[in-house]
Amino acid sequence: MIGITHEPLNPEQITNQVRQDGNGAVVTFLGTTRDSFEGKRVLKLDYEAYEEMALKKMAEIQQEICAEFGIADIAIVHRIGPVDIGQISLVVAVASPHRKEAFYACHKVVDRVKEIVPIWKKEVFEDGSRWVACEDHEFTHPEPAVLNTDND
Amino acid sequence: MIGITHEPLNPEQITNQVRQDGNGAVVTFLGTTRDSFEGKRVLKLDYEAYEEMALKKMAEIQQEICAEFGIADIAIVHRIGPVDIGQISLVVAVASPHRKEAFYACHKVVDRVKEIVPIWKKEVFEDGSRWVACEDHEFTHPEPAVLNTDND
Amino acid sequence: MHLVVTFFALYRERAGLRQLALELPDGGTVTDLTDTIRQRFPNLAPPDVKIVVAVNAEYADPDLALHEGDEVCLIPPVSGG
Amino acid sequence: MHLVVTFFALYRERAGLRQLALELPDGGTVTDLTDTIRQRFPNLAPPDVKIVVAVNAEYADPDLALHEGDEVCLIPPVSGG
Repeated sequence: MIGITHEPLNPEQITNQVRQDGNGAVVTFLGTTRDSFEGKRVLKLDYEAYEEMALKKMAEIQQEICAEFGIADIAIVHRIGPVDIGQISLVVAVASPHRKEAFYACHKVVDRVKEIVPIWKKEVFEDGSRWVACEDHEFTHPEPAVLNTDND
Repeated sequence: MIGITHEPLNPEQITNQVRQDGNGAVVTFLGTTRDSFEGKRVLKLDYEAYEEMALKKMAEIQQEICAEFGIADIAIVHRIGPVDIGQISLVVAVASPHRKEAFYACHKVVDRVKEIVPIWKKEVFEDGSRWVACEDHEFTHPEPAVLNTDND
Repeated sequence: MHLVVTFFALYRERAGLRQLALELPDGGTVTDLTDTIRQRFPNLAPPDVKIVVAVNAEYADPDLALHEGDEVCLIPPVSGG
Repeated sequence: MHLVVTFFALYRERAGLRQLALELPDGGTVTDLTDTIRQRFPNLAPPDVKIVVAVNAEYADPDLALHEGDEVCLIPPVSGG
């Protein structure tokens, strides 16, 4: 199961998609909006996706993980649009017969989502905003004031 | 939050206990009853606990993980009594600012629960049952027919 | 001293009882207790398997001295999760 | 050839637009495209940062040849999760 949605995510419903009688372990990851970044108060995150390609990459990640760990019961659902503090932006659920594989596979799925899926998040502060770059801090210098928040 | 209960577990409610606005990552583990063991059909698991000591050990695990990973948002809840196929016997939820620590800490909590918490599970097959030993297979030879299922 | 020993899970079923009242010489240790238990229940655990004991809800060293009133439990290999 | 290039996120905001119609000589590659884009939007990305391009919803090598009708998108560093 993969998906991109503008609606709030339901982690239990997504987790239940991967539960099977042959599985003894289910690992679920929730990515949630933190209230601060380097001491600055964050008001919300705003996610944008290249949806067609993002869904394609999420399906590729499922196949990758299946090839590496032999695990087919994988769900990846990303929320886009504004996500308030404490709310969930990403749910990854992985189930397998034993726990070790489920932990490793779930962790790897999350890492890969952050590496290759074309989704972007903007941190919105009280006095501005910045587009986050995937952990490499390539673009973590403060952005100039946003000129065009929406050009569609 | 730690607990032992005879009732069905509610993973979402337990997970919500550890969610905080300062956390960006939540990892939840569900241990569920598998339908087979080495090719044999399992009908259910039956869990027994030394409750007073089990709760004490679960609290110690929380402290251990807090010392190692600096993570305080940890929930461990174990169900005891009969647990049918596909149902949940253990929920561990861990939340932290970043995902790596949450994954490692959750995995470690589950490992430690299986190592030191005095809880035992019996696999019930169509033609008998056996007490499972923690992954060391010390007692995995078939048990003699159970003479006394309950002596209380 | 007078002790009440509690058996769980596999040990409960193998011994055929849940609790046992036991007399042990004063100054007796955990090892003295498990020796007594093994004599009484030779099939409780194979000779090469250590019988783990909890005293007052804590794992106990084999040379720990026991006292009247201690809460003593026999702990088979655990398998929660 | 005639191409429509889509800008996302950081690049959309820096360029001040979401889509751009562009003429590229036939046989042009992804690198030809990003060179053209950099000339037109010098502040889109620092010179040492490679501009990643997706062609038909797949990450494209810099020397991939483009064709009329390709769906071309500029992909800033991703940050989902």
